[in-house]
Amino acid sequence: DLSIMYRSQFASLIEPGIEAYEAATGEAVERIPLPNEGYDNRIALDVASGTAPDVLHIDTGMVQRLSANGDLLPLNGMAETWDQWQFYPQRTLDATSLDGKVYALLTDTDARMLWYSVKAFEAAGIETPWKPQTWDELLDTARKVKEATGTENALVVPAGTKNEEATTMQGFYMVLLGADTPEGDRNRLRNRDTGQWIGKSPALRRTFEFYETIYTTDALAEPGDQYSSDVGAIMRPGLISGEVGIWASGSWENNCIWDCGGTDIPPQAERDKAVYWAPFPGSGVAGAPAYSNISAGWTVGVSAATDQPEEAKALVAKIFDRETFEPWVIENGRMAVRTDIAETPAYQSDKFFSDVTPLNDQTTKRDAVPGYYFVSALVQQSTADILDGISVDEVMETYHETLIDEFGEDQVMVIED
Amino acid sequence: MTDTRKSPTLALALALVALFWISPLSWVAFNAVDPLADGTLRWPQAFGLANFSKAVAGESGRQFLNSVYVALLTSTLTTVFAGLAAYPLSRVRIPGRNAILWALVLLRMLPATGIIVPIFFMAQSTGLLSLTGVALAITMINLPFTLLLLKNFFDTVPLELEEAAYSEGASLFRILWNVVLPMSRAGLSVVWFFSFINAWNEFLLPLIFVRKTADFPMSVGLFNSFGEHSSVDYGFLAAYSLVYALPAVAVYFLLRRNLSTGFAGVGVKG
Amino acid sequence: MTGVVLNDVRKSYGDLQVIHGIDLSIDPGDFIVFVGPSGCGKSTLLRMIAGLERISDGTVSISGRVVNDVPAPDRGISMVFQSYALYPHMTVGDNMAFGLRIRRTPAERIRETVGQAAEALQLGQYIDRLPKALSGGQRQRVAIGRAIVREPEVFLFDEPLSNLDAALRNQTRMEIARLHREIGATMIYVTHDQIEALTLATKIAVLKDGELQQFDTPDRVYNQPANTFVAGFMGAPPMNLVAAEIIAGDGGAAVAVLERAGQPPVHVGLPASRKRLVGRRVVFGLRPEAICSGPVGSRPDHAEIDVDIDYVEVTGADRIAVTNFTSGPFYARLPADADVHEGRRARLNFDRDKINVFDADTGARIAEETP
Amino acid sequence: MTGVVLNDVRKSYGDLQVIHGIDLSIDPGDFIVFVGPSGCGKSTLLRMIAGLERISDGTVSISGRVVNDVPAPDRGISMVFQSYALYPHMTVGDNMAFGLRIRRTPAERIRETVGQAAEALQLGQYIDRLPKALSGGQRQRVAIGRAIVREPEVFLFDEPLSNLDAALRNQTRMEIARLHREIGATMIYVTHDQIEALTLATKIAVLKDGELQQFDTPDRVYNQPANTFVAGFMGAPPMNLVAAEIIAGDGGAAVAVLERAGQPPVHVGLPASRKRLVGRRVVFGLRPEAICSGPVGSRPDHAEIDVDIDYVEVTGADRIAVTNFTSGPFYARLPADADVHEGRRARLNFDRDKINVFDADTGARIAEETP
Amino acid sequence: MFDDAKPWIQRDWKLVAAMLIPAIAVIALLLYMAGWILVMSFTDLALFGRKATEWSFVGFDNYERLFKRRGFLNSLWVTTVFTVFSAIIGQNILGFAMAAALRNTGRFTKSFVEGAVILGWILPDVVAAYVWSATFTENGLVDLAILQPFGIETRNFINDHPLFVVIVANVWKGAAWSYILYSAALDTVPSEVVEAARVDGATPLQRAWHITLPILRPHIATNCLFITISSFVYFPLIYALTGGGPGRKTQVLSIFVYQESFAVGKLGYGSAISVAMVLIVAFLSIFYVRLLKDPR
Ligand SMILES: Nc1ncnc2c1ncn2[C@@H]1O[C@H](COP(=O)(O)OP(=O)(O)OP(=O)(O)O)[C@@H](O)[C@H]1O
Ligand SMILES: Nc1ncnc2c1ncn2[C@@H]1O[C@H](COP(=O)(O)OP(=O)(O)OP(=O)(O)O)[C@@H](O)[C@H]1O
Ligand SMILES: [Mg+2]
Ligand SMILES: [Mg+2]
Repeated sequence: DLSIMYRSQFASLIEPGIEAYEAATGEAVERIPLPNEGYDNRIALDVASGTAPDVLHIDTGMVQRLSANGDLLPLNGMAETWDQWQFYPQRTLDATSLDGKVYALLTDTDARMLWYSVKAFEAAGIETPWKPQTWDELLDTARKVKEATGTENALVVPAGTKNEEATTMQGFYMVLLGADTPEGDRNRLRNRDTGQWIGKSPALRRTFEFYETIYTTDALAEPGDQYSSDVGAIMRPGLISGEVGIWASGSWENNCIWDCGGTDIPPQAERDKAVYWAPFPGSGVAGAPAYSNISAGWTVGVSAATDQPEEAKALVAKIFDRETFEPWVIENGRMAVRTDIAETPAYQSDKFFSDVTPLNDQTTKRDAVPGYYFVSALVQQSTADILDGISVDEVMETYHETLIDEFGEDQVMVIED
Repeated sequence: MTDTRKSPTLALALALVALFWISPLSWVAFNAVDPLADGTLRWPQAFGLANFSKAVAGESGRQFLNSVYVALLTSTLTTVFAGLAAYPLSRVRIPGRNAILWALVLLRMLPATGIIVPIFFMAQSTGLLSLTGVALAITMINLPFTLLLLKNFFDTVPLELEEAAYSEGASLFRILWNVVLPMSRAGLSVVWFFSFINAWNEFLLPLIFVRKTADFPMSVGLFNSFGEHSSVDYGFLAAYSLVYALPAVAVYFLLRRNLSTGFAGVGVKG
Repeated sequence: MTGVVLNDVRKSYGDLQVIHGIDLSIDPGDFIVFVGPSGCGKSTLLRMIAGLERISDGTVSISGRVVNDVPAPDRGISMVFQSYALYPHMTVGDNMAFGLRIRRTPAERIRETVGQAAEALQLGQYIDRLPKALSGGQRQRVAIGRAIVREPEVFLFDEPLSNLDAALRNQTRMEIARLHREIGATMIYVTHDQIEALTLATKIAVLKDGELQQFDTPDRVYNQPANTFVAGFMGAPPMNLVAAEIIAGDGGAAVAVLERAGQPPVHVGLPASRKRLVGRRVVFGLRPEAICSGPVGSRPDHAEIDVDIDYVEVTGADRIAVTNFTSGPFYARLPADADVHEGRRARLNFDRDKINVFDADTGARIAEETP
Repeated sequence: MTGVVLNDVRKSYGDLQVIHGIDLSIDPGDFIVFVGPSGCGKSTLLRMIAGLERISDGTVSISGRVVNDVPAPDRGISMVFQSYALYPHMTVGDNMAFGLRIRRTPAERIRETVGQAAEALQLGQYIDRLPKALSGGQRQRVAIGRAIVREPEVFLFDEPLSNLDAALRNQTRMEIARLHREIGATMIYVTHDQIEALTLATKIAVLKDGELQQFDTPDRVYNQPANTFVAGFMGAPPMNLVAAEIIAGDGGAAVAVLERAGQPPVHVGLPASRKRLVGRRVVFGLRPEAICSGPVGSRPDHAEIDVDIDYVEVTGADRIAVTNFTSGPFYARLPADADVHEGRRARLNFDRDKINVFDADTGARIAEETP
Repeated sequence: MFDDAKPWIQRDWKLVAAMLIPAIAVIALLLYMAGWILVMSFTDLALFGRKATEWSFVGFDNYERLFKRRGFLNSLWVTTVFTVFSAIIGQNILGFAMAAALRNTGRFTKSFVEGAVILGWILPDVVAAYVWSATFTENGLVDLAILQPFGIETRNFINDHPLFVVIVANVWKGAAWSYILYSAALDTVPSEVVEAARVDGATPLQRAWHITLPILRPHIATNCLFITISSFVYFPLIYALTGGGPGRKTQVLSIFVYQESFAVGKLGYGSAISVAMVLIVAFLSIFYVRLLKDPR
């Protein structure tokens, strides 16, 4: 029998697909819905011990970890048997591919940007819609907001260890990507050509300095709040009420700011009046991109250990069957990954989707290689050190040394100014 | 009788202690009865039992039974294993027995995250990826400590009582059953309750061991309040945690009378 | 019926030897009482016989079989612990019934036996109480009850009546005596109560510092103590011991010279059976009750002494006069109406035949010569 | 010096009342002995005075101050527990020194005091032992030592000598008496040993079932017991109690008719002071030691009775004859050389003036008339 | 070994030995796993990726890293402070004091305090974290109930005194255990012995210090060991409450391990940290072992 493991929050996506599959084949599918907490741990052990279910609901980061180990089944073959495969653009498939093989299908994607409080901006006399072009502009705005409203959190870019991946994805990497020219991966953590991690670079320095400005020099954000038991519970209501000026987060906030569960959300127009977003600007140095973006998302894949690969793929196909998939995307306010859904009138007519989709024309992915999570944790810790008041020089030195210690001298490069 | 009976300082101190423990719980109370709870500490915006009905709906009945199963099995296994071994350790002079026990207790430090990999593979190879396996795993982790704990309690049973039973013809088993165990009721209860709560609260092991959704205990169900993007259903969380914790508190109150038997030093002069 | 034989039994706790080689042969059905100063090893000996304490050296035999390695339950004994050792979590009834339950005695029979014992010990109304709600004496009676319901072949009692009042002690003593008669068990009994020892025992074993001093009938232990220790130990007040030198008097008869502190020595002529003592230094032993008061010369056969009365203790039936006859206290037990008073001088007399004589150096008794 | 007054003190455990309203006034420096059957409430009373047991009703005052709500440590008492209650984790020395240390007595002084007490109790060599390595009597002595080193104003002793041998008991008793004399503390002492009670007490309180029976000097308690209970309780063997009807004899003198089981009644003429008894049913009380043996008519002033000797108990100094004079045992305490033998008939006599008379219904003593 | 044992044990020594079997078996398993962890600590084994299968021995590298990497020593210090104040001082002493105080109090008071204390213990860690966050955050319970009424400026304690907050939270969360254990342990102290001390004039504190505590010494030592261990590895509450921050102010060793091994999936390094922690606590607990030993 087929079995499938998924996060229980995604039941509304997965379960209609399972039911459709059961109805079609007459076979029962064993469902294992799990909470978020400990999910990665369970998958890792299940996969390692060969007790994994046939179909797995995993996030993109996990796809990278598992596919590198050969724990996932390549899905390329589905192109022939499933007519909806064609709607996945190559760019989307790349997000879950390694060496040209597709290991999972995205359920949705996301974008990252700056959310700002219209109320706070009005108080500071800043015109909206607002679209900063450089970091200086961004910081200036924040200073004004701080001055006008006295908020502790005029500009919040996720930092520290408590936020885990959010620090890296919504925060550090977004800053880094705009800190320097993309040429030679000068604005990334890793040089994708040589496969070396970047131990020192102007971009890294500028990024740390940016954090330093926000958290210590100009005190535009309260470091302690980055460790609170529920950061979102401070930021989200804060944006609405004007207690928070700008917050770097993702496209899901369009719903989450109001109600992540999705039941109590005001109409889009009303939302836009209170909170709106702008792309994260580049630093403004020569060659730096105008704005930065990085995407991730959830996926569904098939365990390499399955003894029913074809059935498993069929189940995946049922889950992503447009009939059940499309309503889920629209209702949950997800950014569509498929062209057919992105082109439906319902999706097209949604103001938020049409505003945000262009961001992904220029999106990036995290570094899908072993070692990424080590570097990510290191990044989180380094921002924590900045929050702690440690100098940029010292933090960079430690960062560099730790990379060498972990990967060896030859796996770490230095980009001079 | 005590001379503290009417001491106002003591009463005041106890009141402060009670306040210290109770007042933070207001968060739980307010959020649980507030269908509009948002996790902040505020007077409920509305009163209602919606959170509670959510908390006891769906799987939670079965999860409750599963929790009871793991907790009872764990506590019973732990108490029996520890009780059996603690007696010889208490009565037979094994050189360095304390040091050995202490060294073993230190193993409890090995963090779950570290120990979970070997435990998982062991459970898998013995077909124990189940709630029973969870109970065994917790038993294993707790055994050295509970053993040491029980040994301390057995040490306080006067040897003369055992001598009396022995000379009356009691076998070792009867000495244990009729003298040592009843006399150590307090210690046994503590060990039992300790393992019970440990199992009741264990989250990671069942999450990883249990193969069938229907087998999850309540500790796993709790995390259903956590959604994507660190969103939390606070009303549900608060209500569920009460529904979750109160049975265990009730177990304590059932057990409590064993904690003060007043047997100590009664049967023997000296 | 079952006899108990101790053969050079020794006991050490670590380096400390507390029992120094005791030989004792107890006949079946005997009622043996162990007496001796506190800490002399009575309980230890009992516990070794019971099989609760390892025997460091020597052998204990019960019914002719060496039981050093026989477990206690197989020795057919039951024991009253000095410290009671009641099961605090069991009611009085359960405490008493425990041994019977162990042996799968029928419930009906248990109820009966326990009920009888409880009645005999006046515990009837406490049968459902826990030990913690009992008085000291009631606890002690439960301990006795627990031992007697089992009807074993050997009873070991370790000061079983110490916390009972006189009347109850009397009754319980009789109950024990009845038990001894009826089931004919061998009894070994530790007590500090001399009346108990003297009235119950068929033989008394006097111990001191882990060594046996005398093992004999009550009468002989009392009247012919084996040495000065036994003499001084038995009896309350104890036997008076007076150092004496024996010289030859008129016609070769022995005359004792009793030295007195700060006063001229007293000369006491001795009976003919004491002739051989002449020239030796001895210790005289004289029971307080062998001393009488009376007008001068009222008892011509008695030796007379003049003493100052230091102190008179009235014990209801008697007057115990403490005199300055020797340097230590010298007791005389006189009738309650005797004419002795504190601070006065009195003339006392005693029967020369009742003098016990001990060697001054070894303390051992010197028997009278049979003519 | 400190007096202790109990005022209608009651104690209940749940529904069970064990002390039924006791009034007792103890003068400073008194030495009070509590006696009574096992379970009558002596320890409970002591524990209430010590502040260890809640007083259900009534008041306890020490030094004129009601102490019902004064915690034990502030009452200035020290106590020997019936069950010793030694600190198991402290050596003998530390056990004794604890109370002194608490009061910050200088170390030098503690060492001295404890050393002295240990010597007096013959515990010198055990000073560094833990209680578990002591014999029962040694433990009891530690408990005594712990109480006496503190020199408080009120001492409470709960059967402190029950596990000691006669010699040691004697010595310790004297030590306690010395302490009483020297520091003049008030002492309340529970014992089952009548000798102890009679010799130590300035006053004896006799309890029964939680009620006070008599509170008086030892002499009066022994010789003029307040009721038949006290009469039967004090003395070993106890006072003989015989039912009698008083009729008028020659010249209006009172004559007692003693009924005897299966034999014709005995007529005993009574002294003049008993005239008023005529016509009443009473109980005669006669101490065993008031009974003498002797040739017929040897004591013309005495009443004579003929009895069959059931049983003779030899207690060393005495012969206790148990006779069939009444339906219960009727004791006579005779000298060791008295000519009485088991199974024989004997003629005994007693002094009419030594008869105690009690009311047959209430049991209360009827005093002699003073002419 | 059985030679000087009590006779009923000697008689049934086979049964006695058999009684040890389940425990020995279970402990053997535990040791086996501890051995596994020890071995892992010398490898570069990872939970994910290539190193999950192609691991190799790296000698003492992991241990060296421990001291080279920034954070370990800091975490050790934070953990020690946390343990001493929240466990040894807070839970231990408070638990004992409550057990002693509630032993003779009325039913109602006792049940009330007990109920609250135990509820705190059983409440899931994440919930406890929210509870304490709500208590100490800006405009939280302390601000509303204590500071504002007295006109004191409100503040966010979690940001300003994070270590203090986690210590308080951990006392609140964990004192129940010490309370329960000590309640049971106090039951083994003969009441007459305590009464004797009262008669000897000892105040409640003196009785506790000179009588109760020495008699309970083995229990206290065991409990200290246990709560030290628990605090050293305690993770969920602190993590949920402060995530180890701000900065590294509350980064106890368990969070350090979590971040170094779990989040990062480096089992080898994580094991080395665990082993090091065991050694550290073993060292610290030498003190307790002395407590456990009979002084005579
Ligand atoms: N906790 C209790 N609950 C109920 N009854 C009790 C309790 N403690 C004592 N008693 C009863 O109270 C009565 C008095 O007890 P107490 O200990 O004062 O007797 P006592 O005179 O000291 O006797 P003994 O000479 O045997 O020591 C006894 O009958 C006893 O059974
Ligand atoms: N565990 C032990 N270690 C060392 N010495 C001990 C131990 N147990 C008892 N003793 C010593 O052995 C001696 C004999 O003890 P035992 O209990 O037999 O005395 P006892 O004659 O019963 O005295 P008592 O009349 O006081 O009960 C005592 O001096 C005691 O101190
Ligand atoms: Mg003894
Ligand atoms: Mg008593």
